[in-house]
Amino acid sequence: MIEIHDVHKSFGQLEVLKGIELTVDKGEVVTIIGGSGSGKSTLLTCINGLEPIASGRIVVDGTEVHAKSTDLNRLRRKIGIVFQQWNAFPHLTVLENVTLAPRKVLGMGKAEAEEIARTQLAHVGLGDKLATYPARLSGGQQQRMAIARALAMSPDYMLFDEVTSALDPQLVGEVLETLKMLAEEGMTMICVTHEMAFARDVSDRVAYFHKGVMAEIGVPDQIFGDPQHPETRKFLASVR
Amino acid sequence: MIEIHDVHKSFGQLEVLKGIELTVDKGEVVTIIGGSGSGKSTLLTCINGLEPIASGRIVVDGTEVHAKSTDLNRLRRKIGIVFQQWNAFPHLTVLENVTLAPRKVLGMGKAEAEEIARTQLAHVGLGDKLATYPARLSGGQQQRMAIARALAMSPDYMLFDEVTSALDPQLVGEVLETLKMLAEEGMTMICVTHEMAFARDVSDRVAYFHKGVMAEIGVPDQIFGDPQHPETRKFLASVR
Amino acid sequence: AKADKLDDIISSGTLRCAVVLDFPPMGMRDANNEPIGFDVDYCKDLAKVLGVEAEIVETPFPERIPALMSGRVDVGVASTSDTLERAKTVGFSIPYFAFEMVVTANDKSGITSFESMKGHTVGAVAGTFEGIALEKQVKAWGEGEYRPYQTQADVFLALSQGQLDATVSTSTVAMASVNSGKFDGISVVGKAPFDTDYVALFASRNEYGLINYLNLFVNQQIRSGRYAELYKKWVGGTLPSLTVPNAYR
Amino acid sequence: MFDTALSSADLIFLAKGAGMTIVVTAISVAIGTVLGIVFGVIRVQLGTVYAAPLTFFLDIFRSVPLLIQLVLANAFMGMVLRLQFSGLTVACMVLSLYTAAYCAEIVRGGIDAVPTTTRRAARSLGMTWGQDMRHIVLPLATRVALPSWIGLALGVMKDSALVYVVQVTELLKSTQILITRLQEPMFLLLICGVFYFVISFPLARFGGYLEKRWSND
Amino acid sequence: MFGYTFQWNQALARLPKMLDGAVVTMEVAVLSMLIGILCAILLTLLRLSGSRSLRAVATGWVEVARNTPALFQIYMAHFGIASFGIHLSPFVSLLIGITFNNAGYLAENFRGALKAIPDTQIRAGRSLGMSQTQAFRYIIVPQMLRISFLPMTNQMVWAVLMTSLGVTVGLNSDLYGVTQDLNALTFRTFELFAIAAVIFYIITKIITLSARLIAARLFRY
Ligand SMILES: Nc1ncnc2c1ncn2[C@@H]1O[C@H](COP(=O)(O)OP(=O)(O)OP(=O)(O)O)[C@@H](O)[C@H]1O
Ligand SMILES: Nc1ncnc2c1ncn2[C@@H]1O[C@H](COP(=O)(O)OP(=O)(O)OP(=O)(O)O)[C@@H](O)[C@H]1O
Ligand SMILES: [Mg+2]
Ligand SMILES: [Mg+2]
Repeated sequence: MIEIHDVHKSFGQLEVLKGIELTVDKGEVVTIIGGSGSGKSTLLTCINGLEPIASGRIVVDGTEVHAKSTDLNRLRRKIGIVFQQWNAFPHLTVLENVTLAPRKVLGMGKAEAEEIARTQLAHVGLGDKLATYPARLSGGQQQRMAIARALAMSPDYMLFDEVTSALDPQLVGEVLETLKMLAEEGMTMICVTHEMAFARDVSDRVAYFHKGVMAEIGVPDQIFGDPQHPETRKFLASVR
Repeated sequence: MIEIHDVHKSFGQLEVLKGIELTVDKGEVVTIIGGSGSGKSTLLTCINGLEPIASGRIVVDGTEVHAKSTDLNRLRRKIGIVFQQWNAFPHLTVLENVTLAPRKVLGMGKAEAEEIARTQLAHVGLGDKLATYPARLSGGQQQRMAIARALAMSPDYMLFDEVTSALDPQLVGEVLETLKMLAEEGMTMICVTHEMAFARDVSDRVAYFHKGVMAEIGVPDQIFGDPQHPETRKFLASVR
Repeated sequence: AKADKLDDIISSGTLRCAVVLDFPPMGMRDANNEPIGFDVDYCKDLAKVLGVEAEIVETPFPERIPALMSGRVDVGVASTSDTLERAKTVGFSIPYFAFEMVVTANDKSGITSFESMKGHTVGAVAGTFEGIALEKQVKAWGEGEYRPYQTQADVFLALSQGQLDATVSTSTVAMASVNSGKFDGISVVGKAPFDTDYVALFASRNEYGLINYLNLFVNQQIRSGRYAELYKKWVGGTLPSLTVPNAYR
Repeated sequence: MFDTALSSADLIFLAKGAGMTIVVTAISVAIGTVLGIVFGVIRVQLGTVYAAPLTFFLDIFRSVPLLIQLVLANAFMGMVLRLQFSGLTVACMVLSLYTAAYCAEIVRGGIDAVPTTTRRAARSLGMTWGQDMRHIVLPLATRVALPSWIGLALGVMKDSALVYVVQVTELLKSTQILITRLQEPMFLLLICGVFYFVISFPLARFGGYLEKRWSND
Repeated sequence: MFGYTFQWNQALARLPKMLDGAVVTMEVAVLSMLIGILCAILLTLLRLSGSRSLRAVATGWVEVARNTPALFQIYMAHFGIASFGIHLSPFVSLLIGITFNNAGYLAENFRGALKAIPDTQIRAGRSLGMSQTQAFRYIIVPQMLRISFLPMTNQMVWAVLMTSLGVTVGLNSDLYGVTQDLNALTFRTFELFAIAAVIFYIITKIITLSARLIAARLFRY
């Protein structure tokens, strides 16, 4: 379970998160939508402790992320994250990209790590690209590889930050399919996305962020069908 | 008048133009369509003498382009050309981009050149960008600047080589508008393009190139409505 | 009590001497590129009486004092003029050699005497007694040019190439260079009216024990006839006197 | 071709000088690179403001002629601190810091060339700072930095010609000694130049090759 | 703590002389840079030329400049050239040596900069009726200048530092030469060279700072 209590965060003068409250249960898929700069990405990087927070608490499975005593490296193994930019490690093959963390972080043997990597890569449809270098992959393939890389750590949670927004339109579909598949398999996920159709299809709940505040949260039918907050209405009108 | 007689041209072993015949009258707009690598760009660069030809003749207003005695720099003043890649000079402002050639090639004074440049830039809708550097312009704006730059030399002919194909879809329209405007003003133009709607709207004649040969030429209604050559039919089917 | 430098040398078993090795016949190299010359022998003599091994450390003229000050050498046996300015920084022994200064000219320059150097391009080794004196003279003449080079070899090279018209150097090095036959078209044309250049051994300024020993050593070299012997071996001709008339030291 | 008094003993003497050049260069580049990596990483980690003193310190080595650095270090060690270091030691100490100063810049550039997003990805897989450095930053930064590093190594080798001021007889000094004895400056200088060229040209070519290879992918 | 007594006033009294030396140092550096840039442009053109032998000469220059010590090049410029009966003053020899070095390094930079500018730029210029020379002069060179500006600043700093090698060819009016002469007179090695180091440091800082200001003014795109 991910519990976020009254989280505040600033970059210098700019307050980016202004008291966020959100609880994500095991097996739940929560989608975050909102305008550019509303703090969506920042929240995700706070959840896995890549960014410090100013006040409030984020608790993952009972562990407080920003407590001094927390071993962040250990915590992060539980939480996979995939970013908007495809962050392939360009000097490693697809297989090596995926096996690196299991081997170095979890101390797995080579054979075992490759076994897992093969399974995950096949899962996302890259079973035939094992020896390829990322430069030879399309953006969509790189993004799917990044998902497999995160999954190879057997995380309990997955965070997705606009994973399709840097892709050519024809490549978006294949990545969204992969996400849908994960959701159906029962993975606990927080997805930041601009793909409204996807959000409506997949989410248990949809949250709308506006200028660092979670303006509204609810089931997809309510958010898309009957938005309460005026800003949500404006936003949804603009993206349609 | 541009007269092209039996022009052949090779790059090494590869014969790129295989006996092209084409005459473009004053005030006429001829559009060239055709598959990638069919020699369209090559023909344009031969017309203004940027590339030598193997045999045949290209005559512009009675001057043979590839004759030894021809002063190419003088000839090129008559023939404006705009390329697929936006070739803005990045170190010069928009205004300086446009005044450079009139000042250095035609020996115009600064005031006079700027007067002309302002007019042409206003003409293509960049009247408010005079002091901007190209890096701050969108692709469409850079392309329009390139058109203004060519027009500032008061050319008698304009050659356009797929000027919209490196642009984001939403920027294509503004550049095509500019071309249409020029055509309506009676400029003699040869346009290589993949925009079939534009070709149909603007051209007096449309030529279809296939593997270095001009397979077919005719008025737009005939080419698009009743193509004679089987390759033309295939091509038009594929782009629709 | 604390051991002084003299003790250190004796107990370490080696005496490290700063010697300039492009200053024939005082210091130079033989066909095997081993150091030889008057100063080299002088250092070896000193080592012998101290009962230690001699180690020759090659130092270009401008680097002699830094080498001593940085502790890289114990004693300078390096044809060093004992000026009062320098004595503020290092300690000198009594003179162990004296140079006459002569003018060596390129034959094409038409220079026949010290006075006729006026207006010409002349040079010497940077930072030496004669170099400093010559630069002053050129300034006094108000015409011509003075060029200091880093080594004596460069000076004679420049002279024979015609880059310099003349140089002032010690008579010993001039004769040795002219007689070596390696430089075409240069000759010694006369004496330079500079004071006799008395050169001394040097050591750290506050090592009185060592300096005292050096003084006695120089004196002993003369008394024992070793000085004359070395002079004959490396230089030849009349033995210069190492004392100044009407003065003790 | 040349009428010369140069003997085989003299050639060996020159080769010894060349050996000294290589020794000084190898030691300085080795130590300087390690220091440079440490300094470079520290600078990146601390950020511009906190690393300012280090930046200033390293900048000195790039802003003062090496000749003066050598003379000063020599004087400082010996005269001021009264430490008896050999000329070779002083030469290597100065050249090491000199190398480190340039190397730190190269390392910093290499690390900066690794996108932060890539490093974030590594950290979010649970890798520690050290693992990120070792498995992601190092291989990627090396590609960017290696050609410049080879350039630096060559530069240090050439600059090592100046260590004669602390009584180290390297290649150029050996040549000058032979010139003193044999008086054949042009011929000897040419041989010396050939020696330098032979040492550095293959490395330079290798650097160019790497640059070409890596700029393609 | 130190076994050495600093005598700064002895050395500081000589500061005016050293500053005069700094002026000569700057003269050599600036001249060698200006001529070096011209030579580098020429070398770059030669390396692009059709003639094999011209290309070989230019490449030879660049390779020797980059693969041998600057000290060697300066020594050659004085004693080497003189073997052919050409006599140059120390100032000119140093100037030639540093210029030779500058030109070699800059030519290599220019070549890289040239590669970074797309060919289509020349094409665009030519199709506006510009001659090859005009296209080069008005379109390529200004863009090259920007790409090469930082390397040129670095080279300028190196040129200043290289002037310290002038003593080997008999120059004693530059900052290093003056310092060395003063050292021979007084033997205050540490103090004198420390002051020289500070002056060199200040000179290089002035160069890099003014280069930054110039770049900000010049390259606004
Ligand atoms: N490292 C940083 N330093 C300073 N400001 C930052 C930093 N990262 C983000 N910001 C600022 O914080 C605000 C929120 O950024 P964030 O990336 O979380 O927005 P977002 O909702 O993800 O937007 P987008 O949809 O564009 O990705 C923005 O104004 C951004 O400029
Ligand atoms: N400079 C060159 N050197 C060698 N081959 C060339 C060169 N320029 C073009 N070609 C070749 O000539 C053929 C025709 O090229 P051209 O650019 O004229 O085609 P095109 O019809 O303009 O195609 P596209 O629609 O892709 O622009 C192609 O096969 C191309 O690879
Ligand atoms: Mg974001
Ligand atoms: Mg084309």
